[in-house]
Amino acid sequence: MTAPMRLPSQPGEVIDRTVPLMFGWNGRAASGYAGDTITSALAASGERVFSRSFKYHRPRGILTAAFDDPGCTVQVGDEPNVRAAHRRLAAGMDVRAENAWPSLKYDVKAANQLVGRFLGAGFYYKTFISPQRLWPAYESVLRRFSAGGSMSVDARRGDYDKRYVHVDVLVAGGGPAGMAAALAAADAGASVLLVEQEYDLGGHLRYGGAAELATLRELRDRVAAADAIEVLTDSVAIGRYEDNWIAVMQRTAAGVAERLVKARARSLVVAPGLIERPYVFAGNDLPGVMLSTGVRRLINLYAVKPGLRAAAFIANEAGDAAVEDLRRAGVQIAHVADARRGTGLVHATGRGGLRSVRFSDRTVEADLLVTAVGWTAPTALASMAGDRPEFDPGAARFFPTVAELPGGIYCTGGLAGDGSLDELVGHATAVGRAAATRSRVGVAPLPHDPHPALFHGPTDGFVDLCEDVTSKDLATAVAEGYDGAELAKRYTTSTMGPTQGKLEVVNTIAMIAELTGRGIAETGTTTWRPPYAPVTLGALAGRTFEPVRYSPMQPWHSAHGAKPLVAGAWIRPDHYGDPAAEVRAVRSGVGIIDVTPIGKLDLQGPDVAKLLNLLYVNKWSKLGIGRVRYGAMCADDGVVFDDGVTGRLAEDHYLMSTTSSGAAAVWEWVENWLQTEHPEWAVHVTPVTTSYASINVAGPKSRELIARVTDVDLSPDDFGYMHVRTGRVAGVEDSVLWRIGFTGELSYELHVPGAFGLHVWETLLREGADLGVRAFGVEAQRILRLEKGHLIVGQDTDGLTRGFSAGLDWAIKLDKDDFVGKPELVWQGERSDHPRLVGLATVDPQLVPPEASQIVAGGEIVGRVTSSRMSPTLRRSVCLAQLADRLARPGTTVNVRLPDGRTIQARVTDGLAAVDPDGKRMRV
Amino acid sequence: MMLLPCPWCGPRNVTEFAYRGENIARPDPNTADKATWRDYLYYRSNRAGWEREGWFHRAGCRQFFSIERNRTTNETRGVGTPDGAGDAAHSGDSR
Amino acid sequence: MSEPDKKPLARSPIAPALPVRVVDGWEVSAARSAAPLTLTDVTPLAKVSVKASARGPAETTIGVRFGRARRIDAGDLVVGSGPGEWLVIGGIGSAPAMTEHWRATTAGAGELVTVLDLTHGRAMLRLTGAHAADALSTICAIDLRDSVTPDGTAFRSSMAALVTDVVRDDVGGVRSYLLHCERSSGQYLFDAVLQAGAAFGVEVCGLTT
Amino acid sequence: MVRPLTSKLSRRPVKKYSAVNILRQGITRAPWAPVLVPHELRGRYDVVIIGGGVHGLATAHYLASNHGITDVAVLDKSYIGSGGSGRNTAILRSNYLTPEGVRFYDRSMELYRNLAADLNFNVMFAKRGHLTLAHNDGSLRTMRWRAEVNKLQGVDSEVVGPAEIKKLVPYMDTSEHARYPILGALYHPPGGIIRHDAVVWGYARQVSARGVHIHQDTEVRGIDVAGGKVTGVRTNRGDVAAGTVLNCTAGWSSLISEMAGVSMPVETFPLQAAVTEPVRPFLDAVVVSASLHVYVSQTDRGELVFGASVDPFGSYSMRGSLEFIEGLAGHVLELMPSLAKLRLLRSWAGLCDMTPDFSPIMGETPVQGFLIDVGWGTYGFKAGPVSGEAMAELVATGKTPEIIAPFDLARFTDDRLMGEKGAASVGH
Repeated sequence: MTAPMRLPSQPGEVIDRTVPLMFGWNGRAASGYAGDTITSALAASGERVFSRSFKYHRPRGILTAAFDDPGCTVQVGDEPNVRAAHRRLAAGMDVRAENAWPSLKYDVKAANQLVGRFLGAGFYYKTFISPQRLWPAYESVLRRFSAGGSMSVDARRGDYDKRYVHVDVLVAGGGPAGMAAALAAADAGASVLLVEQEYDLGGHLRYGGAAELATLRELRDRVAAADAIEVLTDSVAIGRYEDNWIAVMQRTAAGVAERLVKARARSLVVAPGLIERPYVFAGNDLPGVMLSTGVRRLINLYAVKPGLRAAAFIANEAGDAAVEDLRRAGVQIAHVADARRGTGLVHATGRGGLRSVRFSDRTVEADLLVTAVGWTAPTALASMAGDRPEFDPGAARFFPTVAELPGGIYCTGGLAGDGSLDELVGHATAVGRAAATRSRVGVAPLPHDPHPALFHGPTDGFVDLCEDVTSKDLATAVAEGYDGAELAKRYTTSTMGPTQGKLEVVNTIAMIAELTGRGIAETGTTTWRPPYAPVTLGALAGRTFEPVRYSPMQPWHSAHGAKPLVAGAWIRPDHYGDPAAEVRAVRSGVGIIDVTPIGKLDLQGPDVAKLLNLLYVNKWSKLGIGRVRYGAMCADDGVVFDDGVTGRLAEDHYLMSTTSSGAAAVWEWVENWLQTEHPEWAVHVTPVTTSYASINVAGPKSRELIARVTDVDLSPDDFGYMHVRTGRVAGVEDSVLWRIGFTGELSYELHVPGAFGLHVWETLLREGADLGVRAFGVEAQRILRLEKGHLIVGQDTDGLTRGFSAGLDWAIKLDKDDFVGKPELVWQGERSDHPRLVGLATVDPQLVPPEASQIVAGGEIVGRVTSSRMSPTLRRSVCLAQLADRLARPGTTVNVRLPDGRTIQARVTDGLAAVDPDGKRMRV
Repeated sequence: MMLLPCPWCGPRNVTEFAYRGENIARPDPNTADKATWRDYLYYRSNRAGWEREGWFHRAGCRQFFSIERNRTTNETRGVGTPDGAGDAAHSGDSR
Repeated sequence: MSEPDKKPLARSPIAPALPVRVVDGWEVSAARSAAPLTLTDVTPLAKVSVKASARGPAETTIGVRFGRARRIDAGDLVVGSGPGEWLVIGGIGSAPAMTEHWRATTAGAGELVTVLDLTHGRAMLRLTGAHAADALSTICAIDLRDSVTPDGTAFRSSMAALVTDVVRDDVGGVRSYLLHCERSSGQYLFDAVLQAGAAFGVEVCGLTT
Repeated sequence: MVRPLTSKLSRRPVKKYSAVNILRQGITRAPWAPVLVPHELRGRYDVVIIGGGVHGLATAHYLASNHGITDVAVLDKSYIGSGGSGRNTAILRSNYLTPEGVRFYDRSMELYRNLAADLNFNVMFAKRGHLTLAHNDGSLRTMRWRAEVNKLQGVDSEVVGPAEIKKLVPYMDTSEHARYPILGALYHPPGGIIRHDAVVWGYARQVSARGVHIHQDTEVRGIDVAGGKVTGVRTNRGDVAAGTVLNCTAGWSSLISEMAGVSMPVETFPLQAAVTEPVRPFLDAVVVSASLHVYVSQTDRGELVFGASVDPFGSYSMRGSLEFIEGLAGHVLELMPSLAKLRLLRSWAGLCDMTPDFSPIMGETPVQGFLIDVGWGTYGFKAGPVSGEAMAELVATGKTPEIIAPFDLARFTDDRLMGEKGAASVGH
């Protein structure tokens, strides 16, 4: 591939001509040099069109030759919307144009241009209204016209990273002002993070003349030598949040795809420079129409000739410099129109590229039109800190209102005002020094130089090149009554595209101001919503940090085919292959389950009983040492919140258990009541959930098994149901045993010091082999407790279920002086119309209505099945349900609607337990 | 990321804390009528200005404390622990 | 009762890097590393919690305030881990003696003091090396510069989204952090720190005694 | 494209929107009739509606079209649709948990489906199907619960498994080993998305055409009450007398009600949302994960729109936070890992008035003539039409329509909380 537009070596060029790179462009071979952007490499080879536009599919070329070049967005491999005028070339890149089919040159959707006069503002709102039934078909066609690159379902997530930084001063922008501010801050003893969006420091100095390049070298050398300054290039401060929390997107980072740097800075210096503003006129989107800064970047950084024959429309020194660069690069200058002398630009014409330009005084042939009409101040970071930029009509741009900024925010460089390079560096130096000490001392404001206010010519052109919004669209919007800046922007979508309004926002506001006859200041200000630059989801997400929790017995579970159950942070064995067999093993012999996630709180102190009396609905004053009691907790609205058993280990020492999922919430709940309501109570709470490995040994043979591994006296007289003992288990001291019966069987819950959990578990399995001991999982436990009619808070209750609707009538003691939720429970008890928790037996015992099946009567919903399973013990379905009071009497037949629409009948059972309703098995 | 001045740990990222809502006194459960009790349960001042509210330093010292926060600007002031210990001031993003 | 003769083996929640040996009843890694940044599972160390009131009489007796860590004569590290809350870290197997010691020490404080062995409830790691702070700053938002968190600082914060206690406890002038969390998340924290240290050449080193 | 910006459009305005008129207008260049007509603020109106969002404008619309009441002023302190109406993620669905909620939102869906024709304004409703993912047992049970209640109300909802989900959303990671494995989802085929601004403008255009006054930049600073009855409002532009005043605001509803001396069980929380750059269409369904606090849809323009749950603490600040977009991106990638290279373009926040039972408060207050349509949490936009219809009926007839009766203010004292609290984490 030849490079007809490549210039000889330029003094500031960033390409390395010794490293040629091959890549693909729309399937063809292309080449460039290391240091080239995708766009500069293609432009060097003579390419002028890089994309087709959003709505009209018009050909688009280079405008800014930097990140926010609206026409230079491409697909690279599986990455959509790559900014080709910024992304550096890499060998083997597969670059393709977006929005063009079948090709960039012949895009069939360009037919939209022909009907452009009908496709204006609000087109879609005004059509496809009737017949309404056709709209879905229109919509699917419309979607196919949507712009942008393509996602790939196979794309790898990639490695993204994050980093927290604490600095004294963060300088956003690494141009001359940013570098000077960083140096001054570092000199004053501050640590500094200097953030620059380009690959190198320098800002506009990089594409300047000899004097600028000399200053650039000097500043860069000094920054490199300053130990206190860390420089991040190809990085953008994308947002400033409360208390100077600043997000920096590091697009190039060693070892990872991208890195999000989160900096807490004492001071923030905003020094992003200025963004050159396009001019609005007919033909302003033709390939070949460029901004002066774009032209200078192409020539000086990439040694690319932007065109062969140039016309220029300029109103400032940047324009003069661009014309000078063009001359030096050997581009023929057809005409330079100086707006400062009143010359106007009327329109540009051409097909597929610029051919001719009409000025107010002449028409010239040209393939390049350079405009230099003014600047947009990227006040984003200051705005995010609460600043409301003000428009200065004399200078024709917005300025941050520095005085109103919160402490620790500074602006410098072109954002703050005008001056010679030395004056700007001087201001930045003073700002850097002030930022280091967080003062405002010694910073004199920069002047605002006059600049002609040029926004649009006498013809209609594109205001927003990303969105294909024209000045006529804005006029239409205003005429239709969308006459505020925000309404008109929303109606036309101007500023809503991928450049985020950086190029468009001021022109948009200026034109709305003009159309409505109001001033710019009155019309609105530039609003900047984070992120300031587009940021990948990958970078925002970073690595996945989702803590998981495992019990000490996890190695055994993994080795024995446990199916994992994700329960919040815990990963638990759901079952080991056959939950029904696990249930039968427990009912007929003995089983063991890992219940480590059960919440456990160590409670010590003379006032523990008071605490328990307050938090549980039942009474705790008379719990003897060595005894265990079930307790349920409600919130102050009377809704059941958690349940569990609590044992008294010694005079002032209790061990509370909670549900697994409620462990953290109950701990917080206990601390809350202690710290905020009863700081006078002497109670120490320590979470010991994972201090212990917890194993429930259940089944008629559980006592026989435990007896083989402990010295604790297990005789029923000495260690009865709902008692607790401490002792040695499998050689492990300080183990806690409590005799409780969630499964409805004789069972012992062992809490052994965590590090010995696996040892005890394996010992139980070994010692109980002849008893047929078997591990069971959560699913078998769910079945066992359901057979026994024990409720699960959160499953058999919901966010409105109060104590009396949870079958807790027996536990609730309304004669206590106070407990959490008491008033609501008193009132609930006074009424009798609340739903009840009941057991259900289906009339056809083989039918198991799925959980959440609705119970209906006379067309109304009167309840729902909260738990249901086929019982391996009874060989029939067992259910719990929430049911309207009037139907809750035992023996009542109710209608249960199955998800498939069938209705089946079920009878309310006498009590909740289907297995061993008298509770004999667990009390043996 | 807003900083919240924990009376024990100093300023920390707000994501370390759990918000407990406006500080509302719990009525006497034995004398409160339904209206009073449900006012306590459900009604909120929801002021667009300074409000004293409860926070819990969940990922830090695990202490509950109260603080005044301007719910329009998120500035904070007047931090204190329930028992009156600990005191600090923080002007936040003051303008 | 026929108590099994097999002596109980204590295990950390973190799978040990091979080879493995047993030290005082704990299974530990015997791996060794001379890398500039090392990560060691020190879970077997004794960890005893002491609770009293914040700024109360027991605090005077203990002599370490919240946010600081101090090594005492016995070589144990007393960490002011919360308001009215301390964690004392000692040698493997010394928890019973430490518990007795602290009960006795605080008995006369005139307030409720609770001493509890948390050895089994916590996983503990040690990250040592000049770049330890750089590695941690990818997963922890706390300012780890010397000016803010010098040697002897203790704090609790979020690390890789997990609540973690951190003690800056330099070893022979080399930057070192003790990190501890709930036992059940030990492997998670270990993996997260290992990943955070990868860019700085971290290697796993077994517990040396 | 060679017409100057300031050319005067002087031909007879075109009123009706249609393909024919688009062609005609394109050729003749006659202007479109304005959507909003400016008026002087009068000293009295029969009805004053505070809040120029979808709720307020819909109420005005149905007052005019169903009841012939047009002596109405809609006041907004900013521009129309500047609050929640322009900040939500424009998702429509009716798959709620309670029969009352399902009936209410289903009526709203019905009105939405016919809204384009009703308003002669294409609001671009797109039926896409709505999936609420369940990552654990408990939430799968809740999805079944919702599906069963929905079916009983005649609303199309069913629980589908991972294979079906993968078919509907090929980008979804439905593998069992995901950190939050997808066990199933509530699939609600009628659910979809709409152009939220268009709804606001469509209502405003009709309301304006019927002579109702829409006053933008008109902030209510006080409400006059005499003898337990509302008599008018005070604004930055002058006082307005009115016998009926409606609070149709979101975000500031407590403050407005407080002006009339009415306290409310409301706390205001920010809710953030974000949008990506456009990419070619790849996601048809609306995807919600309540456990991961995220919902995603792709607009006709190709952008992905994301929302989440409300911020973790109450505030009137709309500045937004980094941690929100970090968490959001993380959760989106948990669901669809291949979207890592997609870029986020913009994020913003709106204010949500949360109530204790995750349901709105509508109807009369202790102050006669002062009506409220508030407490819309994160579900206000999808209720706009039905709320407007019902509130208009209340104003016109003085009787609370049955469809909103369960949502009255008195329920908090009378212990009639709505069952949406039954499954508090239900998504958007």
